[in-house]
Amino acid sequence: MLDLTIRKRPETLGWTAALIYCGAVVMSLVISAGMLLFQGNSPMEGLWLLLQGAFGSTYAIEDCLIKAIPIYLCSLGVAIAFRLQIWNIGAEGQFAFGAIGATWVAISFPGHSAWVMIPAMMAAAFLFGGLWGVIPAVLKLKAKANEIIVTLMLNYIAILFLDYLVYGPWKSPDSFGFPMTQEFSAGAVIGKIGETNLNWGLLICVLSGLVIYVFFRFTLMGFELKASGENVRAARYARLPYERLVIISMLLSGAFAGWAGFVEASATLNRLQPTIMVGYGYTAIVVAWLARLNPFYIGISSFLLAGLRVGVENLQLELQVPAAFGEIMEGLILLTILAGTFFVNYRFARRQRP
Amino acid sequence: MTQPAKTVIALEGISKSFGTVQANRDICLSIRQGTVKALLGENGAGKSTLMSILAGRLQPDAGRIVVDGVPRRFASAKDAIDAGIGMVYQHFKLVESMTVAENVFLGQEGGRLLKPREMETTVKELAVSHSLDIDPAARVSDLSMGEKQRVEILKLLLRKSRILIFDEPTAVLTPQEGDQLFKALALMAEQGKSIVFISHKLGEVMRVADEVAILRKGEIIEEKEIADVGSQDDLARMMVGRETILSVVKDEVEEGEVVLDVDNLAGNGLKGVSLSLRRGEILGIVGVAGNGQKPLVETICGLQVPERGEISILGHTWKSFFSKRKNRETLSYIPEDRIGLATCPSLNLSDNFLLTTRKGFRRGPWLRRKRVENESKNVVDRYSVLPGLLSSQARHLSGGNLQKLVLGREFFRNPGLIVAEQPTQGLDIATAKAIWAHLVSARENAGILLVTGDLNEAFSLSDRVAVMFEGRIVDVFDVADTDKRDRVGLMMAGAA
Amino acid sequence: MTPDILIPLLAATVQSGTPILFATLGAIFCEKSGVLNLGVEGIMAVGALAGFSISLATGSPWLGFLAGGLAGVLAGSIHGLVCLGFLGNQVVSGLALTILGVGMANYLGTPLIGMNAPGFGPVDVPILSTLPFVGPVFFQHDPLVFVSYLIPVGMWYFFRYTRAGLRLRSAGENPDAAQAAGISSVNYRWMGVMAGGFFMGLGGAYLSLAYTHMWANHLTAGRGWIAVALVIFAFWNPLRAVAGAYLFGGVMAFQFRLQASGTHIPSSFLLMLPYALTLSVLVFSSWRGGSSATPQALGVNIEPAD
Amino acid sequence: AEKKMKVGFVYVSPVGDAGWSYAHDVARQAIEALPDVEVKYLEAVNEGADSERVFLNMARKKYDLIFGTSFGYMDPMLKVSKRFPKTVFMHCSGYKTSENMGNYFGRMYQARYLSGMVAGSMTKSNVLGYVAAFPIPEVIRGINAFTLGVQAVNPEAEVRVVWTKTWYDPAKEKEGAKSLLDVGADVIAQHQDSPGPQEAAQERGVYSIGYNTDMSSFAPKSHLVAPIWNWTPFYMEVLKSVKDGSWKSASTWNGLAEGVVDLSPMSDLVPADVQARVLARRDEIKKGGYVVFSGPVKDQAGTVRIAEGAVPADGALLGMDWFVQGVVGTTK
Ligand SMILES: Nc1ncnc2c1ncn2[C@@H]1O[C@H](COP(=O)(O)OP(=O)(O)OP(=O)(O)O)[C@@H](O)[C@H]1O
Ligand SMILES: [Mg+2]
Ligand SMILES: [Mg+2]
Repeated sequence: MLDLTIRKRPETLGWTAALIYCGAVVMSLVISAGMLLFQGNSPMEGLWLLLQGAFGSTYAIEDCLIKAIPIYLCSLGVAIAFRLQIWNIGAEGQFAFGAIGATWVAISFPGHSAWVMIPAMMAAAFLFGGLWGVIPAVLKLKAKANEIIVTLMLNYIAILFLDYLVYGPWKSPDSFGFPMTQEFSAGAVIGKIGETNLNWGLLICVLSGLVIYVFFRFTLMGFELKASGENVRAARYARLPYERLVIISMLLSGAFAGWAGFVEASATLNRLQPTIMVGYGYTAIVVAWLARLNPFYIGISSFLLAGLRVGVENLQLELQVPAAFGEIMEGLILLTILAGTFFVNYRFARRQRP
Repeated sequence: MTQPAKTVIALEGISKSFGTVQANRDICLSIRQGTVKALLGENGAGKSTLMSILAGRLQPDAGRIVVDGVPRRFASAKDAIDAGIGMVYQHFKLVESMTVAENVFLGQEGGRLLKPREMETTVKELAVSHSLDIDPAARVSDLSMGEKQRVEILKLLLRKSRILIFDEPTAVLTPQEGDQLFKALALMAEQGKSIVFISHKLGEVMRVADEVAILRKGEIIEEKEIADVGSQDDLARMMVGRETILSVVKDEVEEGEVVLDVDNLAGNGLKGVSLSLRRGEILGIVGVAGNGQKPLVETICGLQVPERGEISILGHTWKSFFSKRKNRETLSYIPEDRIGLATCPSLNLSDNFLLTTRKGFRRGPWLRRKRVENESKNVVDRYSVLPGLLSSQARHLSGGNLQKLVLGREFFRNPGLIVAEQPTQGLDIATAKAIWAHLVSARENAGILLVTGDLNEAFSLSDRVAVMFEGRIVDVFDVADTDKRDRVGLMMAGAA
Repeated sequence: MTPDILIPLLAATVQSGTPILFATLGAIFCEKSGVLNLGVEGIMAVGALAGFSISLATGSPWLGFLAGGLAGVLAGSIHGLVCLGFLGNQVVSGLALTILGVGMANYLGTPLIGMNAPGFGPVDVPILSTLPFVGPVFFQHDPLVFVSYLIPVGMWYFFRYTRAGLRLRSAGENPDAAQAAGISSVNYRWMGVMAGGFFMGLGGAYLSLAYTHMWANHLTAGRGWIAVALVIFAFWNPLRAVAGAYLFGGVMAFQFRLQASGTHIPSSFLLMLPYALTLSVLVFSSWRGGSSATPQALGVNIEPAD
Repeated sequence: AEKKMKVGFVYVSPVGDAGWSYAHDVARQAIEALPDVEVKYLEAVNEGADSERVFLNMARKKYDLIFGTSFGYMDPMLKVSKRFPKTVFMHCSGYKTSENMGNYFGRMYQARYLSGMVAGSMTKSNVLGYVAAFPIPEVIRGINAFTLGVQAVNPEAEVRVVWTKTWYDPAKEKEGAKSLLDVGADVIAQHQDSPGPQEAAQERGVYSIGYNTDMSSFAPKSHLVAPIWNWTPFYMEVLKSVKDGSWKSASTWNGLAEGVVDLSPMSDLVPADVQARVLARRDEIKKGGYVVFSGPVKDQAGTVRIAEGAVPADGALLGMDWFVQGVVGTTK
């Protein structure tokens, strides 16, 4: 009789891992294709439309990159907190506050050139998002309040506060009473890169990723953060400034999410309005985990996830399947990839029968 | 000896490997009724692995377990428990947030519904009848190590296990607790139970075991009746395969200025502790665990704030000493908990090396990676940390090698004050000797506070010995004072 | 406050706290076994759909309610399969389950929009409902509310006084120790995931069968997330969960009454109240100590012993 | 044969929601039945960046006519319209237009006014409840019109408002309705996409006014009437004009007269004389004989906002952000 045991793989896999993940994705695509077939659509056509919509043209790739920008920044942020084992579920709220900060600068000091406005808005978004992230850190350190619930609740509060601003004091006089701030002046809008549809937010992503890589690899504080995340007791033993590290990592975490809010407000909406909140903060958590908190992988997984969402749109439009179909596909893909991770980390071994 | 006792368990051809490490290789071992069998071997020899296989927690790659002449296969611990095998693991398997009674009954609850009252009475009765004092309603997290071990033993007693395995049971016990345990073991053996006993302390083995089996690199290299073993030295020789001497060579060192002065320290379980330590001196602190050693060490090392009293370290007050990183680097703390406190298990060796040491490794905010790597390589080589691959995670090191790494790291800074807590606990003879040698040579630049439960260690290393009892130091004496040395046991019990 | 304002307010508190209570209890049950479940929202959505459609098909709301629970078990099993079978990351699995569950419910539920399924209406508990104050507040609701009174107590009893409860807790605290004691921690985690899913599913079914009597896209509207938060608020204690759910529901009901009474406070701030108050109470009680109840192995998968 | 005309609809919520998007989709389905038209829709498209991408992609795919039915689509649509002059864009509920982008809306407030008359006639407590989604002009205007309708038949009555800040959370909206019932309301009106408030009213045995579509099936014992949308005729007209090339960018704001908005059939619970009076007023409005916001109209503070005899311009109505006298609540 076959007697199988599960063994941890001693080595990390290279290409085989990629193959396993591809297999996992294929598996979920097969299930989705089955659903398409059930609805009377051609599954092959459906999958083709999806690919076409996501990566089939320069436009499509541009679209994916644009959508990936806020996801990437939020995800980079939460990954920093996760590194320190702080479960920051609050990127959504920090995103909102970043957008609020940037908007505050944009509408309070209109008319300056982009060279002044953009850095000032970035600084404000960094601060607002970052400080909103510091609140749960302080409550965790001073009152031992669990950060998951604090960040979750702060998300709701942040979004309602944003609502208050755009429905109240910041409502533009010429918006006919609709909840939105006035349009940003030209200097407060992040421009497009050349002839493309892409905005310079992409550059912010690339630079942020690099900075974080360098920070963790080559700076002392980066090292201390990593070490404290691995073992809090050891951090105390080694007298690493744990409390300061928690504050700094949440500040950075919130700041990156805040930048995502800034880019969305400035580059894509050109103003602040409640519809800026579409849940990137939650998506970011999934992306960060899938990428194992590594900035480079975060880039890849946010791009792919954006691609899925953009591609599904094409499929929906052409085959007229409901929007929920896209959610189902996304959920399935995530779950099969997770299950696939098992085969990356473990293998089955045969045991001699005693 | 009359007739040899009946064999209750026979391990036949057991092999087990973890990845590329072969932990057990074709091991045959039999355990007989009413006997105490000691299992000896260096760190990483495969003792725990073998016993975990017997206890059903691990599955062998090859070989079989024969219980009362019947081959059995243990798919899980439950099968082993049902076969009457119980094990007290090296690292206790207790649910910290539950009560003693809940832990004892876990897996053996009887009915579907629990009766907490009855459970507690049963545990109490069981404890009393085996003279293992414990409060059945206490939470395990509040217990001392010795008490936790009692809980583990009670688990086995409740299950009426016939074969009891103890993996380094005395490593965490004070001599008194150890004695108590040995009495209990003898009693159980008399009742016809079979006992397997893993230890690195050869004296203990000589005292309690009937038989001894020695493992080296996953194989049994020797099996003997204790009666046929001449002395501890013979045992040690069998174990490591070379000549070893149990005493430590200490050359004279000039005593220097006072590096640590504790004056009437109180609070956190301390009731007025005063001591002082000079450069070049080793001061041993002995006592039953839980008599204030922990708060004393943690306060001196800056993990707890002194409530009352004064501490001066290397000429600074406690407050000013710990407020500057530069000062702090002149203090080295070698904690008892190597994997949980002294290191980050999933960081690699050079990162762990960097954990407490900054000198020369930073330039502004930047880390000088190359330099860290070079220096940690040197230390790894000098302290013969094996395997010395810098990029491997600390969790993959065995306990002894981990301790050598910690020592190397801490001594790298040339500290002026060293606090070493149970530095050789759970280590095999060869490693322990190496550690001792490092400590002895480190005192040339430093004063060493050695907190240990091992009197032998305390007497062979220290210049003076302080005895702690109930948060006080009851006596400090020179090791040469043989009279006091004989009365240490009493002092530790508060009787002198 | 006069009784004629207070009594309806408290009654509304109980009503609006109930779906969250079911879900919170489910999440507690799951997390006590050591499995972090961020999929509550998705499981509730599936439960709500199953409850509604089965009630519609069979005409029996009780069958629907049960079906909601069973659908929750099914949805929870996906989480179990991924985390317990394939040792997948519990955070991602939960989030993915939320996406999948809500998507499924929306997808399959579209034809049900606008239909009326038999549901639950208020009934009075004999004698108890006639008690002054307590009667109208607690005993004049739909029968599922009365069911919800029993579950926390039952769960508390289960954890404390039953063998399975003890073992399930041990799987969440220290699965290795449990295994050494001959207990299959993985099996008890399965129990936690499935039974937890059952209660979350009931919470969903409560929404579609008792709280409203209709099917709608994304009927759960974030209540699953509130439940995730309230588990922590409750320090994993089913009895405290009641306090949490009612606090949240009560403040939500209260702020609506403030609005209805014509206050001039901006509605954004009023709508913040439930979140802000829950947060403050949590921070206060954590500060006073007592947050050490986290199951120690929560979120940590059981690795094969090798 | 002639090339098929491509028409696209973009909705902010799933169409199955029986509310706002559903009302538009009813018209889309009617268009779908026509020959030589290919019509597609995309649902649950977020306002902002996502909608911009969707409009872009539709335009790239050479759609001839695109309808976007949410206010937040306005700016993205405007941006895209400038890049794709050959595509006709129609935006619902906004105020911006371009060469090839028109906007349109319906004078729902007219029907709201009529429903207010029904509610005002049926109340006994003289307290009416209004469960409202977001304080945007469309909703505020509806509340005001409703209140004016109430006061037209019952000057004593007041309208109490709660904001849910949701379009679609039946449970929460129901809760909002209950709080209104607890302060004495005996008719519940609403501006949401769910019949949650209707249910709350029915459970307490009081009346309710629906919205979007005839909601009587959700609460047969409580539902009196609902102001409803009927987009089909207007959409057909736009389609025709685009097809024959006569389409011109414009702002269209149709009302009862054109049939874009209407009242659902009134329940038997409404007495015949009330029904007659309401229907008469409906005819008057249709014929232009009666204007809902005709002065004098005072705001909550008692200041006259619309002077005696004045008729406010559409622009003023479009940006309405104050409550008329008789409303209890805040527009913030
Ligand atoms: N779970 C595991 N995974 C990988 N390697 C392991 C595992 N458990 C033990 N090993 C390795 O197997 C070998 C034998 O380990 P074991 O714990 O049995 O040694 P030991 O004799 O009990 O040592 P010690 O005296 O230090 O307790 C060691 O090299 C150890 O690193
Ligand atoms: Mg061992
Ligand atoms: Mg790494």
